[in-house]
Amino acid sequence: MFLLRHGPLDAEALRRAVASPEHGAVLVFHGDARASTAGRRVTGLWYEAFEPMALAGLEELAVAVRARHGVGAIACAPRLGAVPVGETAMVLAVGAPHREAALAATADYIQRLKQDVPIWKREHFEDGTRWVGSATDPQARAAARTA
Amino acid sequence: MFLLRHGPLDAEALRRAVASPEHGAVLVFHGDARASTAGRRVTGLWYEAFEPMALAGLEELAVAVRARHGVGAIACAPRLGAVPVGETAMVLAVGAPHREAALAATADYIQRLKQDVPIWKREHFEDGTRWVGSATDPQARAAARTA
Amino acid sequence: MRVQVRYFAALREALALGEESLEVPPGTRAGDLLDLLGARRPALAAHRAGLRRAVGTRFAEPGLLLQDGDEVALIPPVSGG
Amino acid sequence: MRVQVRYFAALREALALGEESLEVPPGTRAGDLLDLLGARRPALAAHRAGLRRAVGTRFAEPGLLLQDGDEVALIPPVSGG
Repeated sequence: MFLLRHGPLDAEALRRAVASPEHGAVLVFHGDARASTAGRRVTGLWYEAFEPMALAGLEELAVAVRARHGVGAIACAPRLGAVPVGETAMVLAVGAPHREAALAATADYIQRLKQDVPIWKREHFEDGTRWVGSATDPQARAAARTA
Repeated sequence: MFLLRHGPLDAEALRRAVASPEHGAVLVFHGDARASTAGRRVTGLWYEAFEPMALAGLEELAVAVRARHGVGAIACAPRLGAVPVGETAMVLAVGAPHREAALAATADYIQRLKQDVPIWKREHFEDGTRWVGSATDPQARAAARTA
Repeated sequence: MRVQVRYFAALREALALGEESLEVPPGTRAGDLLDLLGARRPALAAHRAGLRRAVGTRFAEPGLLLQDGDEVALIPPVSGG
Repeated sequence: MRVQVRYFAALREALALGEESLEVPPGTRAGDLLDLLGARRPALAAHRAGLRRAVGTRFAEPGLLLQDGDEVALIPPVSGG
């Protein structure tokens, strides 16, 4: 189950999608909108996607991560549009026979998602906004210089 | 929030207990009853606890794991009594500013839980039962010999 | 003095007993209990591997001096939820 | 031949444009597009660092030969959900 939706996410539907009698471990990760980042107060987030490519990317990533970690099922639903502070911006559910594989697959999936799936986050502050990671974002440029 | 209950678990209540505007990562682990173990068909599980010690242990473990991994909140609810195959036997929820700490804390908490919290699992098979890890369980003795 | 001894899981089933009150000499340590119990509970022998003791709700070292009224739990290997 | 070029996120905002149709010579490769666009879209220059290209719904190497009707997306650094 891979979804790109505006509005609140249904984490329980994703959990059910990956649960099975062969899966002793079901891990449900919620990426929630934090009230601050790098010491700066955040007033809300906004997500944009290149939707057909993002959906294809979520599925391809699942195939690769399932094969690498021997997990049985992956479901993922990033939320698009406005996400208020405290609400969930992304749910990832992983079902596996054992917890070690579920944990490793979760870490791996999220890391690749943040590199290779065309979804962009804009942070809103009291005095402005920034596209996270953008070439013209001062924080991203600083991170690139020190990397 | 630490609970020992008979009957189905409320994972959403645990998620809410650890979510906060400072937590960008909320991980909800479900330990579910599998239909097989070591190639043997399982017909159901049964859990027993030394309840006051188990509750104290869940809380102490949370204090230690929070300090070690810098996570903000941990909630855990192992289920007692009969757990049918496919149902959830334990929910652990971890809230942290970032996902790396949430993942590490989840792995650490479960591993220590399985070592140090007095909860016992009995597996039911079509032709018998066993207490997992018991000194008189042939599988546990075999594991100890080869460890 | 008397202590209350509690049994769980495989051990409880092997003994067909959840708990019992035991008269022990003053100066008895947590680690002495199994030997004191051994004669009347021969089924204990098969469960000594990996068995831990708790006094109250905390694991206890074998050297811990027991006190009158202590509740001592014998904890077989756990599987933890 | 013509290709459709799509812009997203910071780049879309910088250009104030979501997509446009572009006439390119036969033999144009994915990696040539930024130079072809540069003259009419000077705001692109500040976004070239980390910019990737996709043709259809897959990332494309700079050497990929474009075909008439291709949809080419310019993908600024993503943050992935």
